[in-house]
Amino acid sequence: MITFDVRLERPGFLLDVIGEFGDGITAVFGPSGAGKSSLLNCIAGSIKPSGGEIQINGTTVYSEENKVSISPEKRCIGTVYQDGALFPHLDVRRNIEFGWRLIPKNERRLDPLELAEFLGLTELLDRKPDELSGGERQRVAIARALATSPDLLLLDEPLASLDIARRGSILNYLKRVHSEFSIPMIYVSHSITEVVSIASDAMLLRDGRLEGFDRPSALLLGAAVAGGDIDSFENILDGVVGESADHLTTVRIGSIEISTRHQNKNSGENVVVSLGANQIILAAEQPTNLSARNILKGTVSEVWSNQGKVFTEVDVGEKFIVELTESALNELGIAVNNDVFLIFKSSSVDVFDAR
Amino acid sequence: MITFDVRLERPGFLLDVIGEFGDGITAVFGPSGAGKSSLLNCIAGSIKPSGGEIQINGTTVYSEENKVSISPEKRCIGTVYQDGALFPHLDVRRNIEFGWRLIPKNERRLDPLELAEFLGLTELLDRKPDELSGGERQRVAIARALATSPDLLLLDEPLASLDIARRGSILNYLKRVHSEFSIPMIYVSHSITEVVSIASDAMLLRDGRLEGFDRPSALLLGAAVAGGDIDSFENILDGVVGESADHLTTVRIGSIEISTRHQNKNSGENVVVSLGANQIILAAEQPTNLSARNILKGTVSEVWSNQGKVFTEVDVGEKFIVELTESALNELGIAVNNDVFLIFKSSSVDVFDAR
Amino acid sequence: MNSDISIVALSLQIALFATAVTLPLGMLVAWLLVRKQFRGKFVLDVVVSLPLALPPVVVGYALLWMVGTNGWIGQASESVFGSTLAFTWIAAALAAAIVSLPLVVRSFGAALAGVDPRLEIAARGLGAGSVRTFLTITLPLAYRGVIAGVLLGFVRALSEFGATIVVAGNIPGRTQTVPSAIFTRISAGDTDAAWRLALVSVVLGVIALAIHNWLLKRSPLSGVGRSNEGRR
Amino acid sequence: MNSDISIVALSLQIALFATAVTLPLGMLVAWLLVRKQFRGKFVLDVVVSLPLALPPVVVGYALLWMVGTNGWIGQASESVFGSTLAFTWIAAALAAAIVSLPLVVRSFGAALAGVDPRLEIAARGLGAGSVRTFLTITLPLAYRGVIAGVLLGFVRALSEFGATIVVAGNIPGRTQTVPSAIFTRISAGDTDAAWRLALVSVVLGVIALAIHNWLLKRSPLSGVGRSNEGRR
Amino acid sequence: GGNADKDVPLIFAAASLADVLAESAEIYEKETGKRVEFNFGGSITLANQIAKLDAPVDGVFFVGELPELLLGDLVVTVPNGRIGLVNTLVVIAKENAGNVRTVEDLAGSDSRIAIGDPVLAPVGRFAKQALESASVWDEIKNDLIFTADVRAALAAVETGNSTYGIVYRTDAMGSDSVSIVSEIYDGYSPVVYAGRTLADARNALAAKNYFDFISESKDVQNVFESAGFTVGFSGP
Ligand SMILES: Nc1ncnc2c1ncn2[C@@H]1O[C@H](COP(=O)(O)OP(=O)(O)OP(=O)(O)O)[C@@H](O)[C@H]1O
Ligand SMILES: Nc1ncnc2c1ncn2[C@@H]1O[C@H](COP(=O)(O)OP(=O)(O)OP(=O)(O)O)[C@@H](O)[C@H]1O
Ligand SMILES: [Mg+2]
Ligand SMILES: [Mg+2]
Repeated sequence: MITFDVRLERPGFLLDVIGEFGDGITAVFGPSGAGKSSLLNCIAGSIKPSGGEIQINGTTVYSEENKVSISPEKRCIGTVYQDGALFPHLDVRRNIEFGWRLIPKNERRLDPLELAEFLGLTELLDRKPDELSGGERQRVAIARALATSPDLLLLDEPLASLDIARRGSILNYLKRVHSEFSIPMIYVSHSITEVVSIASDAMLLRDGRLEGFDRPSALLLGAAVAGGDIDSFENILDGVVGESADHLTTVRIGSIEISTRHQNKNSGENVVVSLGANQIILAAEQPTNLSARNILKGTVSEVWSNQGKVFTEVDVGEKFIVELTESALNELGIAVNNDVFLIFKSSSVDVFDAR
Repeated sequence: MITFDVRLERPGFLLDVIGEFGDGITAVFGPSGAGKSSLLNCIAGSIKPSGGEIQINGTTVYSEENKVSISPEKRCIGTVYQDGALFPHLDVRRNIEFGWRLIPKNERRLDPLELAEFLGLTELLDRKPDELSGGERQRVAIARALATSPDLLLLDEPLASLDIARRGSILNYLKRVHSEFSIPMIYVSHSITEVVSIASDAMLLRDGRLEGFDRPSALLLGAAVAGGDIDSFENILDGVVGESADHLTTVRIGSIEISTRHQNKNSGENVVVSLGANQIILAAEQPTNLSARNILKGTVSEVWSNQGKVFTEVDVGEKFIVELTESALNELGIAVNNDVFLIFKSSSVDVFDAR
Repeated sequence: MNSDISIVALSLQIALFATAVTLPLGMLVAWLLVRKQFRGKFVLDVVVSLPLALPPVVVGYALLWMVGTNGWIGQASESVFGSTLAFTWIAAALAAAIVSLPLVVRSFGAALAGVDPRLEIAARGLGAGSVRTFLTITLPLAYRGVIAGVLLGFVRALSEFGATIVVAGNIPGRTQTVPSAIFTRISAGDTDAAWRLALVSVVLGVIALAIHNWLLKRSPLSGVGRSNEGRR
Repeated sequence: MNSDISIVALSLQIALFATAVTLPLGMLVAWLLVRKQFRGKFVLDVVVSLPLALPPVVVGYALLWMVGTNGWIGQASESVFGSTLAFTWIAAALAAAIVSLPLVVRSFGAALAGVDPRLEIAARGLGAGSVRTFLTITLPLAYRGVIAGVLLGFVRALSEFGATIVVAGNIPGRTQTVPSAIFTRISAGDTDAAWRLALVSVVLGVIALAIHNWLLKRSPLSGVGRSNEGRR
Repeated sequence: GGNADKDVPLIFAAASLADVLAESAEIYEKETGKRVEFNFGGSITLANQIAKLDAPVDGVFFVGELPELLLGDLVVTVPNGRIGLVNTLVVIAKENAGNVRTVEDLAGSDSRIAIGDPVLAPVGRFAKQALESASVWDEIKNDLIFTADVRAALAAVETGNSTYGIVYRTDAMGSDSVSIVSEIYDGYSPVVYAGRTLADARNALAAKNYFDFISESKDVQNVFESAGFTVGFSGP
């Protein structure tokens, strides 16, 4: 657990945030220049704040009042810097092994070569960073930070220039690392899919101030409602994999069951599902003959609107948030306590490993 | 128009591509390390290919055979490098003005200060690149390249670390610049939304070879069908803005009309709409009492499947591609020439300025 | 005292002249050595470095021979000025320039080599020709090493003695520089005057160093990643 | 000829010894000057730069005074070795070290200043202490300037004459270095022998330069952004 | 003193005598088994080192009055006389000497004349005396080139940078590319390289032994004479 109360003064910019990060994966997002990297750098010790206090797992690593400022190498934090900061004079292998060599043998939990293998760097081990593509450099930075088996991992837009396929596999890998070694992670990203798929908590920074701290879905909703830059709200729910057949996999969420695309998962596995609020259609009557694989009956429990977007919360056993237009709301006569049907396609549902 | 036949040999990597870029905006995508940046660098003249020939608007800028190699500064190409390559000793203003100062006054089409203003850099004009956030640096690089009013713009993942709101506005700006000054652009990106929203053509690179060159939607479909890393297919259609009312805007596409979220656009404006194939629901009968604002009747013109994903092409006046599951296909008895209804939400439709 | 001032003035004139020669020449040579591949590169490297490897006296004798009637400089100057350059302040400046050139070239070379070529490429791409790129990108980025080189060269020129006294002699009012004046005072047993002049040398050196440090602060890169907010 | 060899051997011994002193000392001073803020920084800068501003002869006299029976070095060495260091090869090495220190410090300083502090920060974050970071990151990245500094210092030490002859004398077999031997041959009218020894100096310089260039090629950053595939 | 070997005297000697003194030392060692060491430098520099900075030295072998003046009381004459190597001044020029035949002719030459710096080099002092007694000093003052030592004056003429020069006879004889246009026999103090011991020096006795030896050895005198010196003696 990291508690922080950080003040950082810069000409034209003031970072002033108090909060804490739990032991899960916390996403930090916010517009460019909000202070995300600055906050991470303060925690890592690469920047000294102008004031405040930072504690990591109970240890005060920085305190203005007590004049404490533990040097970065003693903080056991792995950082993937936004600009990579690879060592230009060392080849990929030595870059990855740099921190790994410095930890006692018995604390080495991740093997550099396996990391390289996983991140598709095996053939690049003898290259210097200058001879790598942008995405390759990013992957080396990830490997280098992971190899130190840190107590805390700070990731500053680690996947910004990677293709979707790689992004997915690295995200899954990070989740696996997180659960296997319980390394808390703080993850800066602009990608909602990334945030939703990896993070258990999320923090929204704007202009150096903390604007929200919640579950990613709730925070995203808040931001969406506040007319922020978040395009759409995601329903995030915990589930358990059921049967797979016929290119479909069912996932049980509490008392209900939904269809998703085929997943390479075993029955009984815990998963998290994500479903965009704008991907759900509401019907007043039971629809028939639809291609959509999911039709769930429920009761409207809440309705609110903001800037032309209307949201309803529908309880089908679990609560789902649905975005619809005002005209649809009126036409269907949707109101609290009405019965409605939720309709969504199995391909609208994203399924992630549970953290 | 750029025609290229580029060979670039590197230990463990061979770029060998023949093709051409039109005068529109061409997206280049492909996995990390595919050779995207290398290709751009060859065109810009920052890397000398091992062989081949490159012509820009009829001028041979490189030819192995004829020993031609025009120096980069004579190529009139604006490049946004993947790593920014900002001049660390110049402040933001001088960075942006660097190339602008070098062009004759009467050829200056974009004002540096206006660019800075638009890109949200006005308050940072006196800063050195080292004192900027990652996203701010990226924006300076974009402004610097645009300010030279180039004959061709190369953009290497220019928006990788920007938030969604900024991304959208910069994309729109780029499109406006493109249409106003007819500057051809080549745009490297991993983001399908970006590619679809900005590009008129797309090129897929993999392992240094050209794997596809087509309209973005078609190429993405191809990649999706080939089981590639493209998650979902987008329907991209040209339209004209109709009326706006009640938080909804109608867009006329050929003979049909669809509802979209409210757009800040005037009636009659040309737009491009994008609609995910997995966001459309098919119904065998006319559905009633749905929240979805778009229900279109059409005829199935084609059905094909791949790896458990089934696609149908439905002609509702315009042709839409719909992704559905095999079970739905069977259940609804969908076959070529059947009548079906397309159902999608207004919030599922993205509307972009036409290029 | 009065003559001290004129000695200092002459010394400065000579050192400035020498710097005016070594600055562009050293830059050219350093650039060739660092950025270009050509035949005879090592020979060029050796030639500009030689004066460092040789005792200045030897450089003086070699130079004396070159400016003499049989040397090519001598023949050239004889046909232009009608006399050899030896025992003039120009000879002293030449000696100072030659002796300080290796220092200048090494400093410049290391500085130029440290400039990221990608930035030069970016400048070319933005429309700057190679000369403009050099002047607006390479040079400012190599700034620190360049002014260090100029400092080294200038101060070395100011303190040059061994080669100067051979090729320019020790003619008060004409070629007597601060170092040769100091040596003369020491030899004459006028230790006080010698130390006074040595102090003048020190002051000149300190001034040069202060200017150097001031220029360094105005460096286009000063403070970058360093001064800001206690980064460590 | 035979004695030439022993002269060269002594010169090398002195220059190597001087380099062994200036390398760590110069690194420390350069690091302090570039990376630290402290009172008396400018004074330190001046003190290490002084020998460059002064004619070597003056440095020699100052040093002779310091190692003499009245100077603090002299008194220290008198109580340790029972004699002063004046007119010993150690005095020659000391003179060579002092005279070459400014060159070494300037080169090292410019090199250290060129290292991106973000990389040092990254290394610290990966668990490397400040010493390890300096040795594994800063130093290799400053490599080019460091070996340029060592070259300058070593070659300058080899060719040192003015200060050496004052403080260590010119005693054949004991303190006679190549430069002072050259001076002696010239004075004795044996010009051929003088040129022969000058040639030896040149050869030593060329060898040092060749080693320098070879080390440069092995530089951890060599070729980066430069040699690869004709980037321009 | 800094002398490592006990009983081996260290003698500060004019660098121009390096060769002859080295040979004399070889003969000394061969015949007596004793060694002697030299520190070679400019006479005035050496004298300054001794007088001002307390250099560890047992004997000197200098030329000119200035070093002697600098040393003052420190020098003690070797008891059985002092050895002197006598030299003379000559006017030199490159091959085609024009019409200078005597020192006085220099007055009308209107050409550069290289002489040692009267302050830095004994040869300059002698030359100045000679020019003054020939009453040409004032006239040619502006044509004079002051060099650090006699070899530099010689080199200035050899390389054509100076038309005339005044140097020691021994130096002129050693050079192929200059000719002597005039020998100067008088008008300046005798040019005598004189060996002496130093008062209170640790190895003064050993130094004295060496001086005694070379003033008696025929072989050593041959060495001196073949180098162009006249060997002379004077009483205590
Ligand atoms: N070294 C610096 N000196 C001065 N100001 C700085 C420095 N680094 C960053 N800033 C400023 O501090 C603010 C926060 O920067 P920070 O890098 O933390 O933003 P960020 O949230 O990471 O943005 P991005 O998403 O663009 O990377 C910005 O306004 C930026 O301009
Ligand atoms: N300077 C270089 N020297 C040697 N190989 C290089 C160099 N730069 C890139 N490469 C290699 O060339 C290949 C193509 O690199 P390129 O930068 O063009 O990829 P990219 O498609 O832009 O990837 P990314 O999306 O990761 O930026 C990669 O395998 C990379 O490792
Ligand atoms: Mg950032
Ligand atoms: Mg790339």
